[in-house]
Amino acid sequence: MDKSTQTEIFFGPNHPGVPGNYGINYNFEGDTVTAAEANAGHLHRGFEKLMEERIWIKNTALVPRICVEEPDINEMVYAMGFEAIGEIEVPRRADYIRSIILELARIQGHIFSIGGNAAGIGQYTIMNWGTLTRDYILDIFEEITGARVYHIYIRPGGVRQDIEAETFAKILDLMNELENERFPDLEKTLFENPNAQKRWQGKAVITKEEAIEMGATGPVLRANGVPHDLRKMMPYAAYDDVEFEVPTGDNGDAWDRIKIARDDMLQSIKIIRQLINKIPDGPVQTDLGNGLKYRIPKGDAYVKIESKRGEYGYYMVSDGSLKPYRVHVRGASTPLGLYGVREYLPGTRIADVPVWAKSLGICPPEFDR
Amino acid sequence: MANDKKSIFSPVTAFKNLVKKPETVRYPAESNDAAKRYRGFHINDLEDCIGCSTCQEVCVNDAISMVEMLDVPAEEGQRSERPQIDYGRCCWCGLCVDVCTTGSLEMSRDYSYIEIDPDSFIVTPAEKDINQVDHPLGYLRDEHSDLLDLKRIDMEMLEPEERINSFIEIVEGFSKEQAEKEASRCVECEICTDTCPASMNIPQYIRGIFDDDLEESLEQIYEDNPLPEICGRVCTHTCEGVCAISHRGEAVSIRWLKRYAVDNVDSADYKKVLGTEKIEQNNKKVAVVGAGPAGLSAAHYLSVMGYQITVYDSKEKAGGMMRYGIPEYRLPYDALDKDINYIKSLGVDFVFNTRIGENITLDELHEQYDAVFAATGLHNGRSTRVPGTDNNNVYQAVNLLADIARGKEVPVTRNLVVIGGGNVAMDIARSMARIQMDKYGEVNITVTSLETEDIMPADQEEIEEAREEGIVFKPGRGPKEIEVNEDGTLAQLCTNCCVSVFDEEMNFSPTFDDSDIENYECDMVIEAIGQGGDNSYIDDQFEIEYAGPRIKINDYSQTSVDWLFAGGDIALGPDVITAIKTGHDAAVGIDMYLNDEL
Amino acid sequence: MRNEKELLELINVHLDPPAAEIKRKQNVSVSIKQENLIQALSFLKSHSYQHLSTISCVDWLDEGEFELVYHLFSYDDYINISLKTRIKREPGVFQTAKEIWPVAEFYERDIHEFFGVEFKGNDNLEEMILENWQHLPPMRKDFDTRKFVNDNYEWRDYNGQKHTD
Amino acid sequence: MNNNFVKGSWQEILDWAQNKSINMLHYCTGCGAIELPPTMTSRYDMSRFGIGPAATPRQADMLLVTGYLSTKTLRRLIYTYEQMQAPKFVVGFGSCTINGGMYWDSYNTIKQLDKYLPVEIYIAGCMPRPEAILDGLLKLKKMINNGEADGYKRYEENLEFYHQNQEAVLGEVQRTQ
Repeated sequence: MDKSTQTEIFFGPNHPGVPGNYGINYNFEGDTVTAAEANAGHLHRGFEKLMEERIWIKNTALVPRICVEEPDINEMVYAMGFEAIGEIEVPRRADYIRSIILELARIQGHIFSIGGNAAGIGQYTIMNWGTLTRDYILDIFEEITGARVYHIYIRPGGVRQDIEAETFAKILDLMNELENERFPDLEKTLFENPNAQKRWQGKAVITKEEAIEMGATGPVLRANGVPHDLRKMMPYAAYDDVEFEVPTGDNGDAWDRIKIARDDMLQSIKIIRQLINKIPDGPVQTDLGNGLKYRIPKGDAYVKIESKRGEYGYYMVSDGSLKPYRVHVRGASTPLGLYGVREYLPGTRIADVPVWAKSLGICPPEFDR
Repeated sequence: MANDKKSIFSPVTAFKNLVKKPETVRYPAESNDAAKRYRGFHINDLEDCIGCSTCQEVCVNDAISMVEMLDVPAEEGQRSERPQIDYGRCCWCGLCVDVCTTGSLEMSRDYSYIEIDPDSFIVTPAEKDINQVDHPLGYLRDEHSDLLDLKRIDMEMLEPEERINSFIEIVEGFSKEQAEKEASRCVECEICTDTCPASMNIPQYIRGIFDDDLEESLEQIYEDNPLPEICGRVCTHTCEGVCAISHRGEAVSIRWLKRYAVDNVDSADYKKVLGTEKIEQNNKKVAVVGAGPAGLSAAHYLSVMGYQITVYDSKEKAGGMMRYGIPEYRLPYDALDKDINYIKSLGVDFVFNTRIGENITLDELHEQYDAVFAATGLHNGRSTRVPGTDNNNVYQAVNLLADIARGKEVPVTRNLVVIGGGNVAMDIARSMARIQMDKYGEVNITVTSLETEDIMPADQEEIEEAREEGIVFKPGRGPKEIEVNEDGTLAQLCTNCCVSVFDEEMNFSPTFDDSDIENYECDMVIEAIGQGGDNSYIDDQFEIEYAGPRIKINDYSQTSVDWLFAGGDIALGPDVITAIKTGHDAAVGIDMYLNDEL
Repeated sequence: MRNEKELLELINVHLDPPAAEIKRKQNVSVSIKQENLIQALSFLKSHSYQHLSTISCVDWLDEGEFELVYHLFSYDDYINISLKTRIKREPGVFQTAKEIWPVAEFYERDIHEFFGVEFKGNDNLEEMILENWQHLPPMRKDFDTRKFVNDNYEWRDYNGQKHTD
Repeated sequence: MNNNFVKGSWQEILDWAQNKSINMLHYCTGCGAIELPPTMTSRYDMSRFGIGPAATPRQADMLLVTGYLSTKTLRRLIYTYEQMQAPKFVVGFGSCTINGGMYWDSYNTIKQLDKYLPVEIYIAGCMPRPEAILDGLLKLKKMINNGEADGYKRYEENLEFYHQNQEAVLGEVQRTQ
């Protein structure tokens, strides 16, 4: 190939268009990407090593940091792994509260990434709205857990503290507000906006076969009409007690994925309402004894849940001591962020690279770890 | 795609926000307070905090370190250290608040601290947080988030109606599961170690139980205590009184855990575990007078050091008060013998039925041995000396207890009164109750004491158990006279109300109110108001210094006579563990003395 | 739509695993001799286990072995298989699975970086996450991160205010 | 502000102008970046104070180090910082920049930012709330106005020191300054 027409650029890590501290080095010819390579690792902190150094309870404070966009899923997977190895029963009320937290986290994650996606195509109003709406959910989180972003709320054996009735009321009010005021505005300004549709339709297509081949899940897979959702396939927490549909698309393109994000949020609102209506009374934490001496038998477990970006899993190994022997994090966007970039970014036009990266929900900290 | 609604005008709806009230929080003009559970900067009540350093233990980021604070006085069960928090490490997880043993550490809702100098991000939180301003309380621990295990494992005990029929041990001991669960409650703060008279490695041996490594536990225990079977049953356990967990919950059952550890190591393995199979002898001889806890302790540590030990005792078996004072239902003889036999097996010689001063004088011992350790204890019961005590139906508790221990038939009547409020009074009352039950099928015993129940010296659980066994308590009564019938049998004990036991200087000088008289019918009275010792075997031959009623000793249990060491009740009271300590000190002291280091 | 039992039968018949058990509902754990593993992967993939979640590596220092765990999932059975095999820690060489799952290339690259395991047939194993890493692969059990930090960084002592013990 | 004009030194006028318009480099080095969008956008709207994002180092005055720095990012950050035009200000976000924070025993993150770059102010938190961030930025504005924010000068004066520390963890570093 004629090198003179080739240009190589370093897209990120310091660039508004990339999702977080992450880079893509790509060559392009004209304005079409010809080859691309992920430039990851800027957020590597060695979590898996640090977790081997800390006793079980301490890691509950560590895990949320793995993915800042959606910290609660980490707390949940960690707790699930601990309970799976230790064969610990969780009170039903705790299961419900966990689901509520996870769905709130899903909404704030989706609305945030819709804002980010919109910013990627220059729709800054939407980014402002998205971030603002997310902030109201963070207020709810702050009231429940005592922190805006890193909640350290879901714990092995249950959750840290109970939720008061008035907080439930607040959540329901917020859900109504979202459904009746904010989402309709969003609908009109973004989803009915021909400009936005043009920028997203038919862009960054990942077919069903490609998605399954590389292990991409969540919206990426569902945008191809397959309703694969771990909340249905392997129910955890209280998801077997609630009714909801799994939104899908037909074309596997950015547009479908963003619509899935929108519909997901509506489903989450539905789920939260059901959960709050029929949440049982009772304790929210099983007694695991002295927190400094948590100990579970030898064993291992691969646990996974449906994050907003798809399958989020931990492989946890216990050697029966006070610390985990090994924890391996499987981030939802790992295959896309590392393998997908090389395989499926080429052919995209430069202007669409941010669309590609953001609509696929690439979240670097979860594969940098 | 066709099905997607689209209109070039729909985004125009955004303009309606022009007339809406802006949602911006005009910080700092209008401030937006943090939520009520917000995890802000730490505050710490320096009065309540005991410096147990559990927060340091749980801190994820090693952000907490304990700093010496000399202005806070360290009382019993406290350290003069307080947590210092490094906000260059802290991640505001609040685990320290969840685990705080006293609940002194809390978080405020203050979240904003800006500084140019990075070295200012460290603070020792007090009533005010790092900004030195008052803020509403933020995150607080509740029963769900609490990380401590506050509930102790209940010890299985015989039911009163069952135990009253025999001298079988009441406490049944932990199972493996119970012991490991109970051991897991320990936070390893070592405040108990600071308080234990023998400063035993308590967290270490509890950790051994938690890890199911009882041999480790045994080693740790024998570091400072060669009579664990005994202490595991009858120790006064001051450690449990100061246990960090006891501030918000029930103390760890340290005594029962020790008992579990030693009960479950086979005495045959002791020498292997403790590495005493082969002891280097140094051909020096030491005499120990008195085979009580102090004597046995000294004998053990000395013989481990390689000395040749001979223990003299006036009774026919070893154990002293532990055998002849403590009833079998509290301390079974096989438990006692397990400890003693191990000490015997180290090559310690015992000479029984030999009273120093009568059969052999201290001087002769001095000639035959390089050093002498005297721990003869207090064996002579004191009398109230009220009218009627000379009657032959009035007995001394210590003598009766010794006879019971010897298996002798002891006199018992249907209706008897015990005078005294200490553990000896409980022991004799409960022993006699068992004998009464055996003989007459019913318990009819009254215990009177000068002290009202709140200041009675006896252990609270002893009093409760005695009550369960049908013993009646008449606290706050002073014996006035024992009225005797013509035929020499007892009629009744006449008591008056004891107004106060101690005077301002806390010296013993009871005052009575004769307007308030109560009489208790009885045909037998037992006095259990304390014992005295007989040190004539020393005093006859040597000028020895006394500190009050007790012999004066230094940190190495050495008396004013350099080759004579003393311990146990004659030197330092009042309990077994203290006696063991004096014995241990004496062993160290004698070793130094014989190597000319003391 | 198989259930866990039927799946175990299928595996026992075709792959003769040394050990295979149902861990929990919808979770099956299978140990495979390393020489059979690649073939086992392709067999399972052809039996609807098309989704490779990830490849985990565990360093069993005392046994002197690395354990490689391939997490597979079937969109027909809704069952998760953890396919385990053990290789010697030294020299720590194994076959690549990228012919079966191209994405495995990157999981292997990650494992190579953090454990130093070589994957024959995978030529793309250069540094991905770390940069100019000169020491033992950090996730190995014999790499002590606290010692490393003590040697290479220093912590603030706040002009002697910080009390370390 | 007016008294600035009265005193009337040219530098003071520059400082005053500087503190009215600060361009923040849009570089999310760590988790703390997640609290920047709320600070920048409608809820807390930091453009009220004349602070806004800038896309490239050359246009930026302010570099926010939002939490931990892996050595790999540190290299990028140094390049970025050295590309920025003076006057330039570095703000340290949260525990990680002060003493390692959450990652105090991580083999891949630096522990004390001020050994590698000159830091004007630190904001406590993990991560700091938007309110705290605003407090920090307001304080920075005041410092700039008073001419106290002189990190870039310190960097030039102690170039030796900073370069040594940087090379100690990174090995060879390309220099533009």
